[in-house]
Amino acid sequence: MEVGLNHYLALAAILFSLGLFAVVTKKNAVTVLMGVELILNAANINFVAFARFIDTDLDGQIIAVFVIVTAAAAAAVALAIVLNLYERLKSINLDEADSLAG
Amino acid sequence: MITNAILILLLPLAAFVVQISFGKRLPRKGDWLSTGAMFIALFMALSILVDAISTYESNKVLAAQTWEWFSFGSVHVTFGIVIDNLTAFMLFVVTLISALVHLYSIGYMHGDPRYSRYFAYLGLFSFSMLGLVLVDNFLGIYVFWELVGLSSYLLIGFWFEKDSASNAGKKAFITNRIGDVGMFAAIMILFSTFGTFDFDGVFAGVAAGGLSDGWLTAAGILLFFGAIGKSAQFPLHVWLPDAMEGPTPVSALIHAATMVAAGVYMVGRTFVLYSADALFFIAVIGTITAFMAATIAIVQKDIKRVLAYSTISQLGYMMVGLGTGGYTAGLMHLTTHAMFKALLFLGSGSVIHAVHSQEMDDMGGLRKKMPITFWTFLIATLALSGVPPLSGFFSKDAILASALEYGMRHSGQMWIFVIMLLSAGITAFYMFRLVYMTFFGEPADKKKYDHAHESPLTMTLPLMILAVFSIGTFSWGWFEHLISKPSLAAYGAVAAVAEHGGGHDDVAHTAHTIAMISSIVVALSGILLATTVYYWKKISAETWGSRLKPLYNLLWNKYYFDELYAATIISGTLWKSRFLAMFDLRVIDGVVNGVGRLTAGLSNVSGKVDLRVVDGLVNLVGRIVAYAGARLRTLQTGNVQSYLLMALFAVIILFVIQQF
Amino acid sequence: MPVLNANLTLQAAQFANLPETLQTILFMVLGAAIFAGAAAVLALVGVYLERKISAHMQDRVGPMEVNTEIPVLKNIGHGWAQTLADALKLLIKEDIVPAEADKKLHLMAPFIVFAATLAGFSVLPFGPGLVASDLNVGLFYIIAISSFVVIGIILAGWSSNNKWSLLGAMRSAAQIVSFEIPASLALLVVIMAVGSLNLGDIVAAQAGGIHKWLIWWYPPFNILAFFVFFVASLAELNRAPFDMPEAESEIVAGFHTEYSGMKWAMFFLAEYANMFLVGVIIATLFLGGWTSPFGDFLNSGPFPVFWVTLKAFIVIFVQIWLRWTLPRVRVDQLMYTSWKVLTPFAFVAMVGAGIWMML
Amino acid sequence: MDFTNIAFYIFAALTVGSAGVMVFHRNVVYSAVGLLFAFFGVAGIYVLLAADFIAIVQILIYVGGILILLLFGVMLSQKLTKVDVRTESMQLVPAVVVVGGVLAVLLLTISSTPWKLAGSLEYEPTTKAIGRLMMTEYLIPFEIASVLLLAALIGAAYIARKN
Repeated sequence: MEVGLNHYLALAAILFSLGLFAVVTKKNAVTVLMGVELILNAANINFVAFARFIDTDLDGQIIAVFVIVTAAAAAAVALAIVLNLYERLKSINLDEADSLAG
Repeated sequence: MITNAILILLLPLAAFVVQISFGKRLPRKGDWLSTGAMFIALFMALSILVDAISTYESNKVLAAQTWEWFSFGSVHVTFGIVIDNLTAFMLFVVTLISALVHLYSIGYMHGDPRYSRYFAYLGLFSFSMLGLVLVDNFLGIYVFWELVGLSSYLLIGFWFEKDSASNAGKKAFITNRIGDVGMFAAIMILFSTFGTFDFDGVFAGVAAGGLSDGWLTAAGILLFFGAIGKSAQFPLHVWLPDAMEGPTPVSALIHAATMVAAGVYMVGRTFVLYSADALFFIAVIGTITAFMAATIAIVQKDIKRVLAYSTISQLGYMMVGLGTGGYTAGLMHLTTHAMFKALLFLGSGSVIHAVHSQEMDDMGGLRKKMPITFWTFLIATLALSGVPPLSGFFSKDAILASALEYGMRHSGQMWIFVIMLLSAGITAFYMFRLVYMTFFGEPADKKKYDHAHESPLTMTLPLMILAVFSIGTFSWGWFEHLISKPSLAAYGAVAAVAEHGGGHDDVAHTAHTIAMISSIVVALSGILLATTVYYWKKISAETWGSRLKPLYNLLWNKYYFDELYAATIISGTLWKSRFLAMFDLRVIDGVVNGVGRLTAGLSNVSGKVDLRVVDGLVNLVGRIVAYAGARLRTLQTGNVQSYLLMALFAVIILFVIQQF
Repeated sequence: MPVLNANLTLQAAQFANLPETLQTILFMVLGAAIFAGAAAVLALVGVYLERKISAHMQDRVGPMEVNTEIPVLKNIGHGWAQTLADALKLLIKEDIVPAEADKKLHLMAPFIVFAATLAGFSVLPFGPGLVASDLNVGLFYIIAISSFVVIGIILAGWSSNNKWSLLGAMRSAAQIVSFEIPASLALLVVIMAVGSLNLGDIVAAQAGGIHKWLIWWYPPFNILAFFVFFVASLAELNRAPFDMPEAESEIVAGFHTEYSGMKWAMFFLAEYANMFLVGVIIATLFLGGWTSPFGDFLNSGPFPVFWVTLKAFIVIFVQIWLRWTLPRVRVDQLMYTSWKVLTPFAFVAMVGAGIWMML
Repeated sequence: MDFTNIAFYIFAALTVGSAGVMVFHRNVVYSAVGLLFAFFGVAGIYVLLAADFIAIVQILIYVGGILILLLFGVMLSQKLTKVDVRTESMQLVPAVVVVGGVLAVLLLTISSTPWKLAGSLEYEPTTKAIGRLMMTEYLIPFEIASVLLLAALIGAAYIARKN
């Protein structure tokens, strides 16, 4: 079967779900971050695939570049937060960071 | 030529960047680098000027180029350079004075702890000023306008250890901002109407009648607000005398020759924009400024302050020239004034350098000690007083002629000419007062006098060069041919749009003759009076000062402008705060206390009811809520991930609902 | 598959009969094999050079004496068998894996490092058309792929379960990441000058002799970029004077403390292969690549390969020379060099060259 | 089945497989390694989508930047040489249900949407075109992105430093 847009979108959807699963279930903050990166990658695949198959100009790719840039910034800040969390709680398990629990 | 212009623009910028980053590590702290860059720029500007003069065509656009800067939506903002005759002259004036000031500063600033930073700031200023002259649109002129203001702020407060210097810097910056707000509003009016920042685009739009008369006048006056701030016109002139806290070469470059003239240049550049009403407004402001500043200058004792007020007064002249339709006259006075006022400042700097004081009471008799400074200073003074055949005579005479012509054409407006003529006499008087007090007579302070000596060559050479330019390189005819009044017709105006100002007819001719004769007479009588008072000492200045005590105090306190602003704006704010505090304390607190007492009484009563009846109900409700909360709080886990899970669940439910 | 198209020039006849897919795959496998072999050989040559040059510079005895008892070869002398002995030693040494180590990652790390180095080779041009993969983003690709090395090093350090290893790995990673910035900025100068990321285009722009080399363009900015890149590449290779990650006196042997035998040899080979890679990159970007320094003279046949190899080895020689001449710097001095010296200078070179280009 | 299709399946399998390792492995460092190969696979997918520049950027930023940061994060927040860096999972059952639901929703939407396919499928170098677009049409986003990066840099340094 010829590989087309749907294949790429399905791949992205699977990747997205895997990332989401990691974000929802993992206790370790770094692993959660990894899940976020997977989600962003899935979104990027969609952007680039749409740029290729639907709208043949480069807008999708440029947005992908911006997503990557933003992801880098987000990762840096998030890791700083993780380190700070570790400073305070001596742990980076998210279920222990529950001082807002009702 | 475009390449030349870009290089002229970039050379000072490069010098600034290099100086600010590694100035301290360069040999001689890098003064040669900045100075060299400015001299190269000067020669390039000279070649452009020679081109302009040899072409000899009226208002010819020698070169222009536009680049797209950025765009958002359908708005494309361009950035361009335009070189016409006016630009060529301005480029020459700015680079010449900047280069000479650089050279002069090598001697003047010798040994200053922030020597290289000083040159860096000078480079930044030169870059900004040249950019201001070169750009072809309102946004660009605004950007460079602010940059010029910034570098002026940095240089005024250069010796920021002195409170007076840093305060003067802040004062200059804030006062300028007030004017800039008006200018910004004007630019926004034009931009929102025409959708472009380009001069040509805006002028073409105005010519096509895109703005109603009222809006056009408003835009013109608002735009002029910018010039009021930057060119120190009434009522925002208060910053310029204080700006003399900066190093003297800076005063020469920025606060005499170039930056303060930027307002005049801007009005000249956008001249076709102004309606007749706006021009009248400009003329009135200029007249007030010229007269007021000239009178203040009579009584000042600080040599630089006299020159500062003289500058304000001369800027007023330029504005009157422009406002009364004497476009060429105003811009020519800009050029000639730049030369001799820079010379005066540099000369005063030389004197200050020699006696280490700015008070004229400390000087006197310096003629023999500092011959070069004296003779060049004298030439500049004669030029400023309007003595023929020096350059100042031609330009000032042209402004007076323009004012007179305006008076002859518009009934009831003759007062402008009369006041301007009077101010011309006062100008001659206070300038010669300055010369006599500084260079003639007996030395007031013998120790300082003995210590004084002629300045080094790096300082006197600029004086001599500027003296040559003050003597009379500019004569009226060819300047008028090169830079003649632009008209809206060039931008395709319909014939119905009225042309303002006159032409070469009998009225103009008569006006010119009368103005010339009267200006010479007035100037000479001013000089005569000064000579009588301060050289022959036939009339005692002190006696007349005490006889006219109220007037003297008024002038000495500069018409109480600073006090007025302090009394209105600053103490107004304080008074308002105090009033609010009082209101708070008396009224609000009183009300609150009263309410409190009332409540206490009522509470006593209701407390009894409460305890019995209400509590029972409340406890019941409370128990219900507590039960529900205990059930629901389990949802609030404090864990982001479980919230996310719930949100996702909601997404699925929404999808399902949407499907069926 | 034009993007991944392997245009190796050797085209055997029976190859053409195979299905296209199979051909492409065969090309790729063959190319990889050739490069793995070539890299290993070049690395051995590099090791040999290092040994001999250090021995000459510091009067080291061992590398000048290694010999054999086999009659014919006995009296060649000058320690010719040193590399052979080194290789043999590595092959027969016991492969020790620490008991507390993470076995899988411990095994995987050297492969990642070596594979990343090898992958970099695939875009290097060794002559007109003589390039495994003519990527139009070649230069950028090299920068990107070299970041795999960092991952490999971190994994090696961490999986060894040894604090010296981990410290060495962290140092190395921080060092490589920091120096990537000035190196990439310096490369930007070249990219701006040529207007292409393709290494073939970059070489083509310098054709016509020594005076056309990119190092002479926009003086002095390109020379500045050259020096910045050279110094930064030294640091990225973890070579002296920037060899903190394996500073014996401080942290034993850094990230490969717990490695021995073949796995250690992989790191070793990767380091020397990396040196060669950097040599070729510098030769390509600044020194005319495979073009002859004499214009058209000696610029055809096998000479392009000769020239680029020669230039690369000259660069390698300088690297070795520096290693045996300079003392090691401190960690804070290293970071100072990167952020406060090289990065500003790289910016100066970039902006200067840009302004020069606009004029 | 030509080479492109095979390559797609190879890269897709690599991506999904390594992402699976990332998600389901209990050791954080193995998760990171899984993520490394997932990033690599996604880069391959980009190449197949004719986005060579994005592919390289993907490797450069994700592998060379973000992944290294993540590894640093793992190592700085554990005892230095403790191999046993496990991560535990929670709310597994609801997560399986909900994420499965999301996946089903996505796949349903993808398959039921009539995409308007258009355009040629040429392979063209994109670097120059992207650079041009960045400096013209996308200039303001570009500048904003640089400001964002600067802010993130300063912010991260400020948050992470020890008080």
